[in-house]
Amino acid sequence: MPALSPEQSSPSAHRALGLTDAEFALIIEKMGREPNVVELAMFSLLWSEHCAYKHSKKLLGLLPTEGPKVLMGPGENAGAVDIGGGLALAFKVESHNHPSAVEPFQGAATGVGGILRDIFAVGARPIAILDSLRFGEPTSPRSRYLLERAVAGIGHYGNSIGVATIGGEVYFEGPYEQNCLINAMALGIADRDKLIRSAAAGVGNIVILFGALTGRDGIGGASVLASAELDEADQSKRPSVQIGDPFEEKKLLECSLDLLDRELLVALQDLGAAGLTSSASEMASKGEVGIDIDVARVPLREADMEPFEIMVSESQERMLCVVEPARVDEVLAVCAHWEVNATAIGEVTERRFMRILVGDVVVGDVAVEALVDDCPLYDLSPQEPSHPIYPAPPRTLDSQDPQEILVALLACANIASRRAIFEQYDCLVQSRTVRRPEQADAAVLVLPGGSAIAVSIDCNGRRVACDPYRGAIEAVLECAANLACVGAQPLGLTNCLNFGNPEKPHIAWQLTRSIEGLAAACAAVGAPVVGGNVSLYNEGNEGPIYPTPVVGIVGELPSAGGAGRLGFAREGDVIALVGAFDPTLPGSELAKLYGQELPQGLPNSPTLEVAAAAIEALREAVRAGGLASAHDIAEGGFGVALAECCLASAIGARIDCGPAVGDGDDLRALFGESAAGFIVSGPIAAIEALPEVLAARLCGEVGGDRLTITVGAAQIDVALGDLHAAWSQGLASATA
Amino acid sequence: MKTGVVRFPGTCDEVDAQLAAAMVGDTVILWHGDRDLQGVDAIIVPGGFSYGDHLRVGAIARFAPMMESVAAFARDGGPVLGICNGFQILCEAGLLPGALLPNVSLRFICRQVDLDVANTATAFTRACVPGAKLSIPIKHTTGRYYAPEATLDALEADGQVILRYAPGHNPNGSQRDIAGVINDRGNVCGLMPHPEHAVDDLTGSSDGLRLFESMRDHVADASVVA
Amino acid sequence: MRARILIRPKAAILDPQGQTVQRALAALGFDGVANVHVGRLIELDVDDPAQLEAMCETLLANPLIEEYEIVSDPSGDPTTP
Amino acid sequence: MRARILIRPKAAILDPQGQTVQRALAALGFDGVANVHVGRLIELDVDDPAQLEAMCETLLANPLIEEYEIVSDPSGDPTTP
Ligand SMILES: Nc1ncnc2c1ncn2[C@@H]1O[C@H](COP(=O)(O)OP(=O)(O)O)[C@@H](O)[C@H]1O
Ligand SMILES: [Mg+2]
Repeated sequence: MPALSPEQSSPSAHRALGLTDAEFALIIEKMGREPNVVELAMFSLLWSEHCAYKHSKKLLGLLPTEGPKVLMGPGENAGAVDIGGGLALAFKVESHNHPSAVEPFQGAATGVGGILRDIFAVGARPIAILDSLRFGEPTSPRSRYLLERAVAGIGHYGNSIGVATIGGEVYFEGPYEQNCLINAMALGIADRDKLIRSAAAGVGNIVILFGALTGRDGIGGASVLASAELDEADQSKRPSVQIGDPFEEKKLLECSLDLLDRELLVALQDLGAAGLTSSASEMASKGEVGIDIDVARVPLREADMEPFEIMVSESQERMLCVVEPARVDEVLAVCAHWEVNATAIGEVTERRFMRILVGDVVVGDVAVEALVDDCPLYDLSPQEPSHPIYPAPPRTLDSQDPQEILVALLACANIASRRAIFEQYDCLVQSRTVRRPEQADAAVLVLPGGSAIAVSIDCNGRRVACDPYRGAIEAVLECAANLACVGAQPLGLTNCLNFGNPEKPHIAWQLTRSIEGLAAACAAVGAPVVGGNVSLYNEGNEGPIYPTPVVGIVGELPSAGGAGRLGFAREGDVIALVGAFDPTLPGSELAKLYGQELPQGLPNSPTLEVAAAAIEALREAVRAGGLASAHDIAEGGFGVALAECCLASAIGARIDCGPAVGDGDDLRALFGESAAGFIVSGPIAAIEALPEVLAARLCGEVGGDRLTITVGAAQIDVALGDLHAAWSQGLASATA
Repeated sequence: MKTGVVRFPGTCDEVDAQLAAAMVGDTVILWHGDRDLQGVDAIIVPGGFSYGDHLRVGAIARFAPMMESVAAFARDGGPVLGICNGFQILCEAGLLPGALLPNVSLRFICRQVDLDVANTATAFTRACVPGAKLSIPIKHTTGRYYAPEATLDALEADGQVILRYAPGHNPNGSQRDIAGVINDRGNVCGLMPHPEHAVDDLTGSSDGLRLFESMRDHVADASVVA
Repeated sequence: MRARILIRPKAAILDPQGQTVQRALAALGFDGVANVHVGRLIELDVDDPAQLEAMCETLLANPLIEEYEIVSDPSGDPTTP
Repeated sequence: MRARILIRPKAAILDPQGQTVQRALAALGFDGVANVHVGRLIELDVDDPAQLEAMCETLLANPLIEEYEIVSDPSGDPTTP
């Protein structure tokens, strides 16, 4: 076989590719020679933050990953938990922040496409999508543009492929102005014993690439490696924007599941960021084998692609599988049935090297271990900042009048109805959706047999900015509380850590403290981490984003029919404030409207243990079936939560909390925020039956078409119509 | 009754349609590339994004081999129900009058809407009581029903408009609030709302079941006559 | 041969896309813009341009709602870059 | 003045619509068709055609993934009906 092509890159190419001089030196040491262009391109991808987690891997080890229901933990394409009945639920959240900031429609769409491939790569049929979005204030035209296009992109992909988008969250805060966050979560179900892993095995087995043709998508950064002659060619030949094609992915999805169903595959892996390079090397690494890939056999969209371009292309809607030689024809026939391109492009080898060939010319030859395992991991140098690193938000409210405050909060972008967004998503397809957006705090899906799962995704980045440890705990508690409100018990958790540049000490501190908080909270609510994603370097010219550890929890409930609702249901039901509610104003939504500086630290109250106990008790109360509604108190506090309970079902309420509570600060009582507070309603007997740990305080009655609230000296008396107008227009006007 | 549910590349709602039809009889999937109708008594052309909605909704699916069999089945008087993308396909195929245009908002909308049943004497609505209102979801980007005015007059005069969006519920700007129509012979129906997503109160509503029951009753009567 | 097909919504039918673009242009300060319509552009290489009309009639356009125009030698266009 | 703007996906960018249409034409028996691309056609009356380029850059086209062509006097086209 001819010798390795000697083509070398320019001396500083590695820096343009994001590798440090020390890393480049280490590559040379591991290889015993300088890498050529193809090899350098491969290293630059696999040794990137995205693939190697060089700044976060050590910290991620803190997260609890074990649990009785965990079937597949972090490390596979998606995690999976046991949901009974022989079924597994696979799920994962992933970011697509930077592509979305460049081209929000395609960035968000391909984000959804990517997370869906992670789900069917483990053999699960995707059943649901959630989105977690962060933009600058909607007063900014750029934020409105990003919001509109990102939502359209998510809808385009999810709707077209026939997977229901059943929930999500969106926040608007100044620090996301330059660097929006687009995180997407997907869930899928599979027969428990049919989950498939991605380890390539069986020397001599064939590697088949199937799905879309390979083009120059997403190789913007790597184009520094292009040979001069092509570089001078038309720049339009160097696109870096990936275009999503949900139609192709729909065929790919059905084809992949069909192949698995027929037990034709040894291993399956999606091609995500870093394309063929990372999927092939990771399959090889997990299987402790090597892989030969002949790039000349890769079907191309553009004829003149160089080998390195083929290896790093991020063209969407492609999968890689390993197949025994005797089954190759069958595999190709199944692909043909689904009108999916499929080509054998390589072979599993014993020698643990990734060998890249053009026909029979070797153009790259790297030890799998060097690529996948040898990237240096860095220790962070966390340091708590001595002064606030975020500017105070602009003041947008002056009034101290409780009623004016309530209306302003309902209309503010972080609280107003999300209908204008979620109506752009098909939340129904596949006929499982028992609780859709705005019907309950968590989305609920019925399973074959009548049991159900619930899911919620959450993170208030501003509170994490105030206190990374406590804020991360609150994100987990909020998610668990949402699940409790429908009666669901956590099974597992996924997370997406969206942070700024971890090489800066205060970002390192945010990241470290947040992960410590997540770890503590996951243990407390019984939600092991089965997967996740890290997105670092989210910074704009004006500084870093708020630290945003987005948390998605899935849970189970015994009966879909018994799933809780958030809206008051019947005239005459009594209303109670329950849980471990201990509200304070600093860091709240109201404090934001007042333009207050972010506090340095949030109170540790209720404690994690107390909050977790309250959440668990509430879940059991909802499961007991006596309550008519349950809603957790989040942004905007007690007052806003009451209004939401009324608006969800267009019934009023009369609330009288009696004389001033606590320190007599009525605004704190009405609009202060804390974890683990709930509003429930139901017949008096059901309220009286609540356990002591929920510390139920009867505070009113359902009925009428007004919301009247008396808390100490504070009086609110407002027609539901006025509340509805404020709440329903708040975001609709920003998205019109 | 045995209902065939047609599946194209990009179809999404075929499983839902099958589940719904299974509540009133047997079902089978009809693959777009085949021609064999497998002895079905009724056909559903379900929703989704056949061929990715590329070029024009429904434009490519209508040429599938299976659609030739569907057209022949319809010519013989067999009941055919097109839901959403299925409606678009049947219009493109000339089995129903009119066309579906982009929603006035230009956006995809997923929403529970109220429908007025405008004609309860059809193969698709006979299980509804006269004056019935149905709560059924819509979800589409291209659902604005259009036909020339003269065609609309004729459709209305003939009782071919069978479903309308209730006042205030027209989500897409359809002319005359039209949500569903039948052909002049009454055996082919197209509608934008999704009755297959409304067959169980657990998931929101069971009003859509009336359409499937109507088809079952129609097929039962037809077989008695035959 | 390269061919170009222009497909536009029929004049009498509401074209919300055209209206939206028109409003957006006005909002951006572009004055004196009217009668905006948005249609589809299809470009293809074709061995036998005589087939183009049949392609339009059968697949590419829907005569109920659209009209089409075939430009069989687009390179002859008077264009500004 | 009437103006016409042709907007097409950039040469190397994935054009799923074009691919689907190409396959559909072949399936319908139209042979010798290649390189099909689907784009958008915008037609408008404009007082000041010098504005057209700015309109394309700011609103009508997405320069990241699309290229545009301004035909400021479309009536000059050699067209077949
Ligand atoms: N970006 C989004 N995508 C889809 N659904 C959303 C999105 N944002 C919010 N929702 C849905 O809207 C409802 C209310 O959202 P939110 O106010 O964030 O709820 P919560 O306070 O329980 O977190 C929920 O059902 C949620 O799933
Ligand atoms: Mg929440």
